Amino acid sequence: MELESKIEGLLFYKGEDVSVKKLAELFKVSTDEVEQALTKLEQSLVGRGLVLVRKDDSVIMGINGELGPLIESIRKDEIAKELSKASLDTLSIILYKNGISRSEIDYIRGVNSSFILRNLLVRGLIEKIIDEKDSRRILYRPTFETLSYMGVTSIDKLPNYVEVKSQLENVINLNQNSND
Amino acid sequence: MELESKIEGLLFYKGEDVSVKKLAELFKVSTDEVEQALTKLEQSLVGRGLVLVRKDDSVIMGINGELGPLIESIRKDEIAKELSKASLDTLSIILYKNGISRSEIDYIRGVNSSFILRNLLVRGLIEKIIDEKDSRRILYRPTFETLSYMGVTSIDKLPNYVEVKSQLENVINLNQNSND
Amino acid sequence: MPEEKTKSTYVVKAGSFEGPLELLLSLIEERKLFVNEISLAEVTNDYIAYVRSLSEDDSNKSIAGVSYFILIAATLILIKSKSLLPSLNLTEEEEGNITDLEHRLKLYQIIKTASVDIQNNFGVSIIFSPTERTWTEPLFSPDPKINTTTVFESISDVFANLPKPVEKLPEVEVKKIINIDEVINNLTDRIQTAMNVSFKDFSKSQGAENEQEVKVHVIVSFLAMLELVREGIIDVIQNSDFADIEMKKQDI
Repeated sequence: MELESKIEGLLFYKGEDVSVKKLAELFKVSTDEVEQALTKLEQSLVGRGLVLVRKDDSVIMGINGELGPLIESIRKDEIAKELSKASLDTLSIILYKNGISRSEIDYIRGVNSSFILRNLLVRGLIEKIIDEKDSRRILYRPTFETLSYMGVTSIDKLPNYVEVKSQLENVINLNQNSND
Repeated sequence: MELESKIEGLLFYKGEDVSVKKLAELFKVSTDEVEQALTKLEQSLVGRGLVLVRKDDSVIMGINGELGPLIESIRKDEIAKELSKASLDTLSIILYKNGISRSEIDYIRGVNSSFILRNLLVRGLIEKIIDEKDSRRILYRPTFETLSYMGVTSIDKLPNYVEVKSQLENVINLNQNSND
Repeated sequence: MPEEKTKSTYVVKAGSFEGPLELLLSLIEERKLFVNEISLAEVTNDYIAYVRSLSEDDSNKSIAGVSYFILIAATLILIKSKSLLPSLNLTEEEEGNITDLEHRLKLYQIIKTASVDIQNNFGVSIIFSPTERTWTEPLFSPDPKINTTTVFESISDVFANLPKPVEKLPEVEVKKIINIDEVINNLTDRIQTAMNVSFKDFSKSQGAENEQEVKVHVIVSFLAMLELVREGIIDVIQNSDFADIEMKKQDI
């Protein structure tokens, strides 16, 4: 059996996200080989009922978003879809600036965001990570759950992702230059 | 999306056997059409990580038998692993509250707990029950084995049971009130 | 959710804004302007009117909520002063605050525009993953860590990590700090009795009790002063850079 098929089976079993590193360990191959296999798997799933969702260095198997409404209709529990204005602002900032501290979020929003952040954490829409550059700093980033809700298989598939990202970077760079 | 892909997605979601009749109803097609789609799906899965298993008039999606040994070893790893602090915290909440929903656990912990709950379920430390007051709500409670393992004959023998329980209930009520 | 509670503190008749930047942005976008100093100066009066309605509204009990608006108002006032009083020299820090506000507003505008797409797509075609599904029958696999002592320790940790309820200042105090009209009235009275009154003395005289309060006082007093300048009641004289601003009753 090809590596991509083995990965497919494993992701199916796990039902949760698995890191590329972990996959390499499990199948005793290099991370490059895993990456290649994931690309092949992604291609073979085009037009099918399953999709591969990728975020950071992890991957999870999900059900094609086209089936979302059908699955919702057969689920027993209600899905919370409403986002308050504050939650929407904060979530958008975190989505487009994947990995951002609370003070940076407060800076952009002009208000304290701790309540909203806790709320988004509880809903599983964001998660905390430790800043690699400064272990005392906590950063927030979107979860697989958020990508799922947005119906995209990776962050860069968010609407106008590239444009928004470059707009943000332009403004940030402009400000840095004027501060010099 | 083709019918066979829709069925694939649905079976992946369900993770249990679904009857041909039920599939026909869900997708608003005839059972003949479902049968044809299933045949196509079977063919497209040849050599892949997933297989379609048919029994009587039902069908279920499973993992290719070739991956059996691998899955078994992963499962062993999963259950032999040391319990994380987050898991122990979650277990303690479930022990003291004995019958608590996921959203309540999430609220108390301030983070989303789905993966942790899955792990506790796999390890047989907790189990799901249906809320008697609301059949659409799923509650978690400790298994009988967990209690005997801890050497407590009943939940109220846990240290400071009465205080902890009422404190937990206060927190949960606080959350409910603020939702009103 | 606590979220809803914080939100309600900003709600006023004019519509609800999550924070000062959202309010500013909507004032600028209403006029179809770009984010820059000129447009910020233009919306300052409306912004102040909103902040005033915030402080008058009895349902606004959260000093923290209102103070966010007032802090941004301070920078806005600086921008407005620059356009009203060309002789007014701003410190480097103040100039910095102005570019900073512009910068924040531009970032927020990008996010706000992008968030429309997020809103429209959220939950429409969800990619489900059966996260809570377990494939095989559970196999009881305890960990030696599970015992009555550790479980009690864990639950105590859980309680310790619960969010602390937000401390609220007594209502009386909130009113004392935030009533901008009262400040304007006081100012007018003092102008009428004395020909010259120092801005520094004036903002001090309002009986602030701590540093945060002083800051809010200075801002509110400054707002009030500018309001009077705008209405042509007083003249403002600043003798040199960083010097205290003198206020004088205008001869009518």
